[in-house]
Amino acid sequence: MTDRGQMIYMDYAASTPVDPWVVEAMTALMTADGNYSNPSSTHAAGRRSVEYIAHAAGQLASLLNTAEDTLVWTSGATESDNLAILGTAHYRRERGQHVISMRTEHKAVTDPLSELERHGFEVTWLDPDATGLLDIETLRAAMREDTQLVSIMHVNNETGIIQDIQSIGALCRENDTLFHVDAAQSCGKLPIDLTALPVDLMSVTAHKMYGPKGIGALYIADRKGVHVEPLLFGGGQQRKLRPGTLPAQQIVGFGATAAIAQSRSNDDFRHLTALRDRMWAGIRDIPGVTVNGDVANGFPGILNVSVEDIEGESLLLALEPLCVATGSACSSKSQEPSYVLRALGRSDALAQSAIRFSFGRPTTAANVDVAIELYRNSVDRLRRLAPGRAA
Amino acid sequence: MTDRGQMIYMDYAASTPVDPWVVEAMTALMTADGNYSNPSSTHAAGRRSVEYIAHAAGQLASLLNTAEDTLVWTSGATESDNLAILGTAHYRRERGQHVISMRTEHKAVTDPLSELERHGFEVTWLDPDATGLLDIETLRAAMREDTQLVSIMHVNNETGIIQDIQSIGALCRENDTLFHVDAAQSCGKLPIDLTALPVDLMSVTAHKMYGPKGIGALYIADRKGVHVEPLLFGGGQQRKLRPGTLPAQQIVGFGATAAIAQSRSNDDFRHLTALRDRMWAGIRDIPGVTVNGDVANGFPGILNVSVEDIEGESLLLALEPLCVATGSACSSKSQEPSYVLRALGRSDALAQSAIRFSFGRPTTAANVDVAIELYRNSVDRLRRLAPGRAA
Amino acid sequence: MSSDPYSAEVRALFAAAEHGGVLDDASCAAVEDQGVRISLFATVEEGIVTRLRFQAWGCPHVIAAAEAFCAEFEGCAASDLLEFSVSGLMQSLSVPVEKSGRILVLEDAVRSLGSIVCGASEH
Amino acid sequence: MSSDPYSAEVRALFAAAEHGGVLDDASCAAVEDQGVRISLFATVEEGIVTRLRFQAWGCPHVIAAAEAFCAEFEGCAASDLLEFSVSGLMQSLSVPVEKSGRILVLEDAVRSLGSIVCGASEH
Ligand SMILES: Cc1ncc(COP(=O)(O)O)c(C=O)c1O
Ligand SMILES: Cc1ncc(COP(=O)(O)O)c(C=O)c1O
Repeated sequence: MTDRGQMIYMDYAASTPVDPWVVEAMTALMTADGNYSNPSSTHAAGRRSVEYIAHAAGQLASLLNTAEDTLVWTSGATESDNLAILGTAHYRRERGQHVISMRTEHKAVTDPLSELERHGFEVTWLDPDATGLLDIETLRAAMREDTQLVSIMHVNNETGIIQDIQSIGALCRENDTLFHVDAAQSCGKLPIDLTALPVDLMSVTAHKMYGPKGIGALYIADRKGVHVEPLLFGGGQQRKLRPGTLPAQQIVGFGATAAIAQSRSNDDFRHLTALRDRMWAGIRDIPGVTVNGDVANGFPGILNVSVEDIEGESLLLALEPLCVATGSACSSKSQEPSYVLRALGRSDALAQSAIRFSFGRPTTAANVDVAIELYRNSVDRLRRLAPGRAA
Repeated sequence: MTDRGQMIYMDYAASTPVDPWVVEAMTALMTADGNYSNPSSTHAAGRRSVEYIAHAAGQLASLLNTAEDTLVWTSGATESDNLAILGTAHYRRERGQHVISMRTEHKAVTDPLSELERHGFEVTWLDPDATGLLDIETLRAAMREDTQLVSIMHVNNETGIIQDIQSIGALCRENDTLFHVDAAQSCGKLPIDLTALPVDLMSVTAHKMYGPKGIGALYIADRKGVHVEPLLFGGGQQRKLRPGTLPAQQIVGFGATAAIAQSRSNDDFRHLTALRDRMWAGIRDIPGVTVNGDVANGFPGILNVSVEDIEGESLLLALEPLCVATGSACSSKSQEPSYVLRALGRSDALAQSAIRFSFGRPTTAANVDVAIELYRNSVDRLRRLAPGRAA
Repeated sequence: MSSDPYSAEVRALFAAAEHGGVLDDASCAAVEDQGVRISLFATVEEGIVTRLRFQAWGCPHVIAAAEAFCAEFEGCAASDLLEFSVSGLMQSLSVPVEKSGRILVLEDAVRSLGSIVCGASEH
Repeated sequence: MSSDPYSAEVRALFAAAEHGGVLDDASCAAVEDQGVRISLFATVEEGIVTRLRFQAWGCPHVIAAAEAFCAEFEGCAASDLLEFSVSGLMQSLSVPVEKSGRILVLEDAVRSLGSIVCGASEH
């Protein structure tokens, strides 16, 4: 079980391996004959680091179809979400202290919003429909004069549901409300055109798209009224929005990751769709099995299924050597059923039986077949082991 | 000039190359057959990441002689400084709103302190003596009932001066004042024993000690009253002090960096001392040359020299292909003379002629000899090019 | 320091669960509490528990504990069931404290089984 | 996009500075302003500037601009010095705006040199 040789990794929504080309690009920036210089230095070595970083910014900007100077490097989507939410809220305090979000957002969004609540802001937490989707009319009804910010994620990390950020953004523009999108799960996987989209702030992170952990970015639209106050203060890097020595190897890694994603995302999407469809076809006839999300319209990298009358933790152990998640990776250390699935209206019992299979570039059809067999056998075995309800 | 082949890098105080062993350890955590899993995941792959991170924490803890759970991973010393200063100040607001620091601190300390000033805190900015050293009596005189925090760096990044953190800390303890130390320049280079030192908070970063950029740590003493409020909110990682997916490869890199430093720091120190002494012996007879700092008692990795009647920017260009710094890397993009050297009492003219030579493991005596020759020739040439004062 | 929430013993007991199942013509005790459901089946001959089986719905520690109990108590005196305590299992299986409530459901089930089989043999 | 603050031309002019130095028995104009010091030396024969030399204390752009001026104006009419403007050099050397004040010191020095040599030849 603990022999890694046997592991089948199906938790790409939690994190991904780093593409070998990306590792190579990063290594070149670290070693003694590389460009390890501090990009804040004015000498030739420092300037070379600056050029590498500018190149990487161009790669990420190209993936998102935006200008390089709309991007601020951060340590990941968690920091980007915090900078977007706390940074805007304080900057726009005069505009109003009402913020709208959803109950199904990632903790990296809900926790800074709760922090705002502790500081006198009011947050309206919208519920999704049973598939996880936000009804635009629900949002319209919640909009107020003093709504300064709406934060809705693109692809949900537990269910894969894709929100209609185009329509949500359009509604925000009508109301002079800023729109923040956590795109940690969609960046590099779904087309994102920031020149066309009515989005003001977008959080992205490299480690969900075959890049390194610990590097992310925040897109800040070059539009009147869009600005964030920094959370960190220091050497003045990145126009004072986010100081600290720029981690050149991480940034160059993210840039290379973006370039690869741009050329591969269509193929990836087809690959993931085939895997997800194969998996679902292989288990959908199990009595009591249901999808959390929407197989037809969700992001195909994620398939989240619950099954009646099965204890989730035992299911997870029975599935080894399959590496999958219950709920989100971030909350899976607690025994509580996922708050995201509860918001979809799942009972505690169904929610806690949920398993998130998430697929990636390295996943094969053979891996999926093993997963199908393991899932069927495990459900079967645990059901046989369980006493009847009326026992 | 721009051909890297010829460059001689003498800016190790700005950043260092990454040790090849460290790069190897990091690579192993990124690729598909490595341990790229999200350490928040409960499955076998995630648990393995957790173990790697725990091992790295042990390595850094051992270098600093502290317990692993006193360390919080951050994105670098800038974030550590901010977390220490903003995090404590708000937590201890009731204790008093007076903070003491020095004019010679890094921007990563002075900028968050200025932010505190904007929020009603009072900061006393102490001046050093002419070598950069803090007189303990100056500190004693500034201490007040309501002084809740003192922040003084260990080794100054521009001059290499070493503050007596043992005595400063002892004075802070007498006054029930927390003591934060920015040890970005000393960690892994000078002995630091956190079990013995009266230090409550210490910032460290990997990229000044042959580790990767973008990873640091904050030491938070396990002592009553020592606590920081988080700056970021999210998935609950690191006991909620600093959330976000732990960047396993960066942390493992920092751990390996610490282990290597532990075994090498004595040799490094001897090596740096020989280089610094050689350099100083080679230029000290130039008329009008002075040291900023203290050759006898400073950290030998840094030699900062000013020279009369020389324009600093032209000197820097004349020194190419030598990569050295004027002032600190972080402020060197501005044309202003270093505020650190001004605080030492240097005139604007002397301060702006300052060149910081900083040496590292890869620096050779031959490199130093080239630097000596370049420096002598450049000063000579620029002096010949300059009109007489009374022209 | 291992971050694995399951000891090797728990993993082995959970994976095999050789005593999982039902016994016909046997005494049976069933308890449901703390979100855990346990049924125990026992055959007793001359005051000796000859066979034990369990059914369980719960986390791996619950299933492992039920299995461990069955393996250990086959062949013991029926009256021993009345004295059964989970504290030994809690230790040997390294059950985390927050799960102790669930494991106590096994204790209830075993004692209830004990009363049934001892009561039955008294007749 | 290059982050190098110096163009190749500035680097070359600064490195060579072939016209750095003094001329004996020549006209000389010296200006000190904006933290910059420039001295210019010229010999003029029949209204033509035959030789130019400079001394300068300042940033690389100042030194490069002084060198470029000398190289360009050797052989020109002395009266041209009176019309000298740095705007061409500002462009060709890509001088950053924040440094324009310093480069204007060169303009002052050249014009002052012009008045001296033209005044001298008028006698
Ligand atoms: C939707 C979403 N937002 C934010 C995050 C946090 O990203 P990071 O680990 O880069 O901080 C994650 C993943 O953990 C995520 O899935
Ligand atoms: C003394 C000191 N503190 C803080 C920092 C900032 O460190 P980092 O680049 O890891 O944010 C540096 C270096 O840039 C430094 O020298």
